Amino acid sequence: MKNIRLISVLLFGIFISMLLVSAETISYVQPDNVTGAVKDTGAINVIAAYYLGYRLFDTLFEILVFTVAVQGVVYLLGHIPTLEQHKPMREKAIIIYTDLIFGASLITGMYIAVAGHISAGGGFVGGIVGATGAVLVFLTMPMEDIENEFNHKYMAIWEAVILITIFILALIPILKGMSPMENFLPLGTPGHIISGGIIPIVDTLIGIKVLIGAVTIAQTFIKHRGVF
Amino acid sequence: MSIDIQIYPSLLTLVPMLFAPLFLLFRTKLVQKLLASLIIILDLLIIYRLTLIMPLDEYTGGWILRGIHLRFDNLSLIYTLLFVTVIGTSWLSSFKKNYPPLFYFLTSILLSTLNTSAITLDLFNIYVMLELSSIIAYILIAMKDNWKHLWASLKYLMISYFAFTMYLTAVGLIYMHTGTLDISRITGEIPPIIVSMLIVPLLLKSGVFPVSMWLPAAHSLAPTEVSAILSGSFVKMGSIVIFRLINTPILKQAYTPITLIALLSALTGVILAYNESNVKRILAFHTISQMGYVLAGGPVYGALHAFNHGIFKSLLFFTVGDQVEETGHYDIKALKHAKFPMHRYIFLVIGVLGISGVPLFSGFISKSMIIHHIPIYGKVVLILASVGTVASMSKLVSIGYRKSSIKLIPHYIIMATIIILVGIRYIEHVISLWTIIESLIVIIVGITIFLVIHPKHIPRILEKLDIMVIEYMLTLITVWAILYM
Amino acid sequence: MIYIAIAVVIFAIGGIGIIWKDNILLKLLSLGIMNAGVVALFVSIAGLKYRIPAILNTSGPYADPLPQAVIITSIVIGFATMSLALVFTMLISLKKGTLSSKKLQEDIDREH
Amino acid sequence: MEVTLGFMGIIFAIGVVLSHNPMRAVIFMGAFSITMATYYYAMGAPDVAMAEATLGAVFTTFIYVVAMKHRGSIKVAYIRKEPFFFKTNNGFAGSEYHLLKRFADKNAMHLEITRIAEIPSHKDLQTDRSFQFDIICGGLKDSLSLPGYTPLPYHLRGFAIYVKTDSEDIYESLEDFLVGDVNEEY
Repeated sequence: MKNIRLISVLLFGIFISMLLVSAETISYVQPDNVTGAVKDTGAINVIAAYYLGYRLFDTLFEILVFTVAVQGVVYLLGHIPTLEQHKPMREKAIIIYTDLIFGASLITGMYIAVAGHISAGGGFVGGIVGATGAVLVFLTMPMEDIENEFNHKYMAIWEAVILITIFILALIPILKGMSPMENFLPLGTPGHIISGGIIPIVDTLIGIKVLIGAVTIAQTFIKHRGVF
Repeated sequence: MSIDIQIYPSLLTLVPMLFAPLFLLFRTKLVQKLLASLIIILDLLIIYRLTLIMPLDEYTGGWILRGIHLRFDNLSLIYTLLFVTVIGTSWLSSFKKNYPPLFYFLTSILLSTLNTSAITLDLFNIYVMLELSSIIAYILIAMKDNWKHLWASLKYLMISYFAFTMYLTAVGLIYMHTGTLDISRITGEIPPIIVSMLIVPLLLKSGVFPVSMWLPAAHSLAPTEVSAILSGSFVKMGSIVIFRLINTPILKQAYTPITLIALLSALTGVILAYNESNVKRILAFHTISQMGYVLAGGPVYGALHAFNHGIFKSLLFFTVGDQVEETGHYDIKALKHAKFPMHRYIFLVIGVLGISGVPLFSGFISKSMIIHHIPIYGKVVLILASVGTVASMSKLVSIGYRKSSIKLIPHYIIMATIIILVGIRYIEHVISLWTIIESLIVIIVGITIFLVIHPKHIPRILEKLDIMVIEYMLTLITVWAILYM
Repeated sequence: MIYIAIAVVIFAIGGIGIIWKDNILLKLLSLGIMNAGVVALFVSIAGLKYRIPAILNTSGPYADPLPQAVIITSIVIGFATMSLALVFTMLISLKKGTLSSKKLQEDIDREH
Repeated sequence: MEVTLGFMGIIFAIGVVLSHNPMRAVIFMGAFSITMATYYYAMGAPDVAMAEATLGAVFTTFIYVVAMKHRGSIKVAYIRKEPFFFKTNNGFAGSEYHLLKRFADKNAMHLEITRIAEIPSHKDLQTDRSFQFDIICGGLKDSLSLPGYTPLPYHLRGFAIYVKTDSEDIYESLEDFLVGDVNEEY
């Protein structure tokens, strides 16, 4: 077995060195991608203009990838029995601080999500930032409290509803005689928080969706595996 | 909603996508049946409307040249029809069994990714489709909580993630070189090393021999409907992307290595299948062999064969898989004691006649088209492969049947009807004295081989993870070397 | 060009890790490195000429926004694949008590 | 600046690939992700950097740590016997305990230890459902006959650890471990 691995590492090495050698022959063409994007989408963050404007189609699938992974993790981990020995940290100071951090991270995450079209960030990052705070709270809570406050069923329903809302937002333009995934709301003044048509709306929805999904993943892992 | 909504190719994807989360919200059987049929009917309607105005180009969001380029043409028509049919019939079959709502959620998203792969012309979009559909496949294979399934799935995950990361690197380098991700706008020469990095992951996805030894374990361990979906529609995704790339600078000179690999795959697949005793693995090895035919056939005849293969392979997986689930035996010797009931055996035979290329069945059409449009060395290899197909399919037929009450099973009937209809409708394009004699000779020689040569057990050394990686690397370097010369 | 080289080297380290490691967890970590290598490649392509992020409240010339926009998708896909792979690994190790890919493969062979 | 960050990334990546212990590899991975995020930021891609920092560095590391906790467990029953297996104020001790502990650490498994009073009788082993141990140990002679268990003699002649015959993989890997024939490369 060792020999076989050695041979494949050698082959891989040869291939990579060939790639490095032939990288000289690859020219570089920088297309003019920046001008016009703001006029088209109303978002001054051109990356967001691509991410949620021109290539919204990819982003829809990206959300689906995340959802599929969450659903798969929940389903597959459901096979193993839940762990009895979740031992939360119950010191008062830790509880208060984690709660504070949770609140702060939710607000930060929300801001990052909503302002995705005027500064760096966006829905995905915002959602995960919020979820990180929630994970801290999980360390201090008994399992029943976690299950009551972050109820699996309600979270699943919300997740599905938000997903459907995003897809409907992508489909509405057809009814107005435009092509699907077109930005059908007024674009507003670039640079303001209310601008960019559907981009901030979709960003917010993605943020909430990702928050729920990441919390679900973390909760399932903790439920079946315990923390640390 | 008025009837004159303008129709777009992207609707093919957005419709299953929109309905998919509903499967998780409403978990009763009745609603799930309704939703499934709604998705299939809407998709078929959209395909019908699109055929009236094809070929049709769309840039997503209406942003010309900046949105993602989608195109609906003949190739897309064949493939989307196949995907909708296979997934629709699998749903039909799954309602009799106890599948969780997650299955419907995943398969309807799978349908939308497959549809997208049939219409997209964007290299990065293709990457997303490759990854999403593979993620769905990992979960579907691992749905049974058995460590063998989990290991098959994990093995597949590692090798394909490795490959797709390489594909993404190639996409990045192509973007750097040409300044675009749109296949139809790529101009100029692409260095061969990038082409090989781009092509081999697609070959892995299409399930041809040296790079796809994940396929037998995954396809044979999965439940019946999942096997049918995987073999019938999922592996076709790589082939359509390759066909899309054929007339572009990327693949202009690169078709030789693909043809060679395809021919190798066609032959090796049947050899491995003949020496196998697990019935579902026989079918999985046939997928490897038949995908060789598809890729050797090129965008016209290959696409037709992909359609035909999807239909008869899912019929075979339905019949054999149902039998295996009913009796619990995978081994062909054990199955000889638990024979097929009559109503299942008939459809098994129809599927076998289709895959063996007997006149009046669909396999005959596309196989003879491919054999007649390939250079002479390819002809010899493909005829040998056909002989092997007949020989190893005779093993399945030789299990035999027992008398039973007649049952009408709708998904069997749909698939069998398509096989026979295609076989009769297009027969005038290929029929000649020579093709008939050829197919008769193939059948006779195949059955003789089945009677004379006894299969041997081949150890599964090619399916080890380390060996799979080395197969992948070897193919990569071979493709690069052929292109470089 | 050195940025491209850095990205390709990180990619190569990840690839070698996948091939060489026997423990599944370490194989998965190497997959993560490989993915990071590709992300670095795309970011390098975007910043090959100019490095000012394309947020138009500063003045240009800007980095190419398209590779940056598409590669975020790839990070998410990497995360999703990784968490699924970890779940598979956990279930396998619960059942078989080993994480060695060599051993698992031998077990599969023994059952036939 | 950017080049330095890139080389730091390369070094951390090599650290991940070279470390044998999964926990150390995960820590290296976290450092690698943070470095790469900074690198992306320096290359003019703040959005990518934020995605990498939150998803790659924080969340993935969290999931890894939780997933790695203890994968699989071995149920060990022991008979208290002073130099081999006994309980002290701060945990367990003894030669057989340390042997098993090292084995479990190597395979990233978790020991569930139960004390039993005496060598179980044949009847107990055959009828009692609560006797579902993978390993019975505690200075046992290798000439005992415990139905359903196989003795694994180790370097002290005459002593053995009894491993359940059904749990084939534990048996084999423990045998490898005890014989010292462990040349798996991580």
